Amino acid sequence: MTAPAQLTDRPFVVELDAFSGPLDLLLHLIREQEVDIADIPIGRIADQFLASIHELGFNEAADYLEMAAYLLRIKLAMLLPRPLGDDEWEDPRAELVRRLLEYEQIREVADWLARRAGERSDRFARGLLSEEPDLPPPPLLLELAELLATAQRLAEGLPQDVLHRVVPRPLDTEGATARIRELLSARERFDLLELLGARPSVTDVISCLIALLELARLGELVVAQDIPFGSVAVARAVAHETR
Amino acid sequence: MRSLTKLVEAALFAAARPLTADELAVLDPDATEVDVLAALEELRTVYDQGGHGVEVVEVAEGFEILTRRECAEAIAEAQLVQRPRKLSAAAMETLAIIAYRQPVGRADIEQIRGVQADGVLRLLLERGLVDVVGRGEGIGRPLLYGTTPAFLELLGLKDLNELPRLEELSVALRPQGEAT
Amino acid sequence: MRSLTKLVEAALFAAARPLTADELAVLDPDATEVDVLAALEELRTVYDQGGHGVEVVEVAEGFEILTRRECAEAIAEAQLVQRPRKLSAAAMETLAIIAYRQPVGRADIEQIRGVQADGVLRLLLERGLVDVVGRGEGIGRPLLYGTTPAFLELLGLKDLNELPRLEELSVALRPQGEAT
Repeated sequence: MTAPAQLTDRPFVVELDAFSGPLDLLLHLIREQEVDIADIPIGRIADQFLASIHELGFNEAADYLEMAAYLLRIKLAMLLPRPLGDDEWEDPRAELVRRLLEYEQIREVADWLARRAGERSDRFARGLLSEEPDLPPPPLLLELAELLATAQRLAEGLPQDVLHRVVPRPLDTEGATARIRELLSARERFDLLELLGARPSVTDVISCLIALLELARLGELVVAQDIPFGSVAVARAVAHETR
Repeated sequence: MRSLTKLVEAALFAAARPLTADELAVLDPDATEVDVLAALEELRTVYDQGGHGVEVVEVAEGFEILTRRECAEAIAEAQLVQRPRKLSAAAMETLAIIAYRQPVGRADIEQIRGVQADGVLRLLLERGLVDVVGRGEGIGRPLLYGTTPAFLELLGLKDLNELPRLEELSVALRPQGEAT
Repeated sequence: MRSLTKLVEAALFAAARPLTADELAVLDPDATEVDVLAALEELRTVYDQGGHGVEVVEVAEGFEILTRRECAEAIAEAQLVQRPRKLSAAAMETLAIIAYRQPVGRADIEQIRGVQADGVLRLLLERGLVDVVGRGEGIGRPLLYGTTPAFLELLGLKDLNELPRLEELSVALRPQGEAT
């Protein structure tokens, strides 16, 4: 989310740094307006939010746009007529208020952490000494049981698709095309099984089929199957022999 | 100073990292952990009462000697030592969430902050402030993060219990079980 | 201690390199070089007469605080009898992957763990538990890692065949060459 360096003279870069996210910006607007967080004038705040991200050039930031869309959804929901006398009407803003309160609390914790880190950074530890590397590192404690438990845990955590990893084998349609042309130059017709040879792999079969269909489309050959499930004959296409 | 105190001082000086009472006990084959703690106390008193520029501090991984806060400004201004770079607000917020919700997955962090967390998480992992501590349930068994001893060291905390209780913060907390 | 002495002590401690009287004089705008030398002298006396484990030493490049020789020996000896340390969780995971999947490249390790592996790999290489055993196919011919004899020795195994097979692992982390 940091802007390119050459843009630093533009105002929004500073602003972008000033807010740590859409909720931060939203809280800022709410505080600036001095409105009750439990009764947010959602229309006004949504408009201001949109105006801010427009002015600030936030348009690229998906996170802000997502929040803007969320605010607009709430705004719409507020406009819908409420069922008469329904006590169970749920304020469309409830979830937003909950998120804002939660975020505000995290902000408070973050401030506390930053203060502590600031105090800590006022006390320097000894700088790293150059003699240190000469000393041998402490001996290592390695237990087989722990290694096994770790391996087991990792294996269990692996997503299923890794268990049945598909080894990519590229199709060789060019090779199949060459082989078909070779066979056709020697004979006028041949059987598909001849082309595939003994014990073809799946990728061989697919490669040959693709090559056959492509050559048929180009008019170089015709493919015929006389009876269902019978053998497939490949024959030279006489009319287009000259291509 | 007793001879063990002298050794403890020298060891803490040379180590450039916190040492546990256990580690310090190795300095003298006859010393117990109680002896080491007494030596640390003597050293602390000497530094405090002698008006020294350093002090004994207990941190996450043990004990270390640190310069006193009131000396920081002069040392930093004289450019003899650089202060560590401050973390961004985004990084602090992410740390706050991980510290209080650990073990916690990326999706939860992003939900609370309303911002993608990849970059910040990578930074925190690189700086060793958080680590992967397990995997959660659910699709893809997401990685769960927790704080490390380096996190405590960053804040000068002995353990996580020193973090403020959420009830003490001015903003009210929603009940824990109410997670989405 | 005078306040300049306190600053000088803190600066020498934190810098961990020799500082000249000139450099130290910057600590206090009002201090002259003579003041700094007097502060160094005071610090030296405090350390010497208080029976401290450290001392002020003047070297070619300036002044520094060093551990006393008699302490340095005790510390070095203590290092030799240091208690064995365990690997971090991250290092353990990476080691497990390499053990069961060798030869394996960094990309595969990172895919399984979901985090960058550079630092952990460097640590395992430094500790001699893994080594580069070849190069894989593909872009840039990535380095492949395997375990070392030192790894087997630490576990008390004669060879890799003695590494227990785990049912799930035999599928999930099986060495690629062994695929049926």
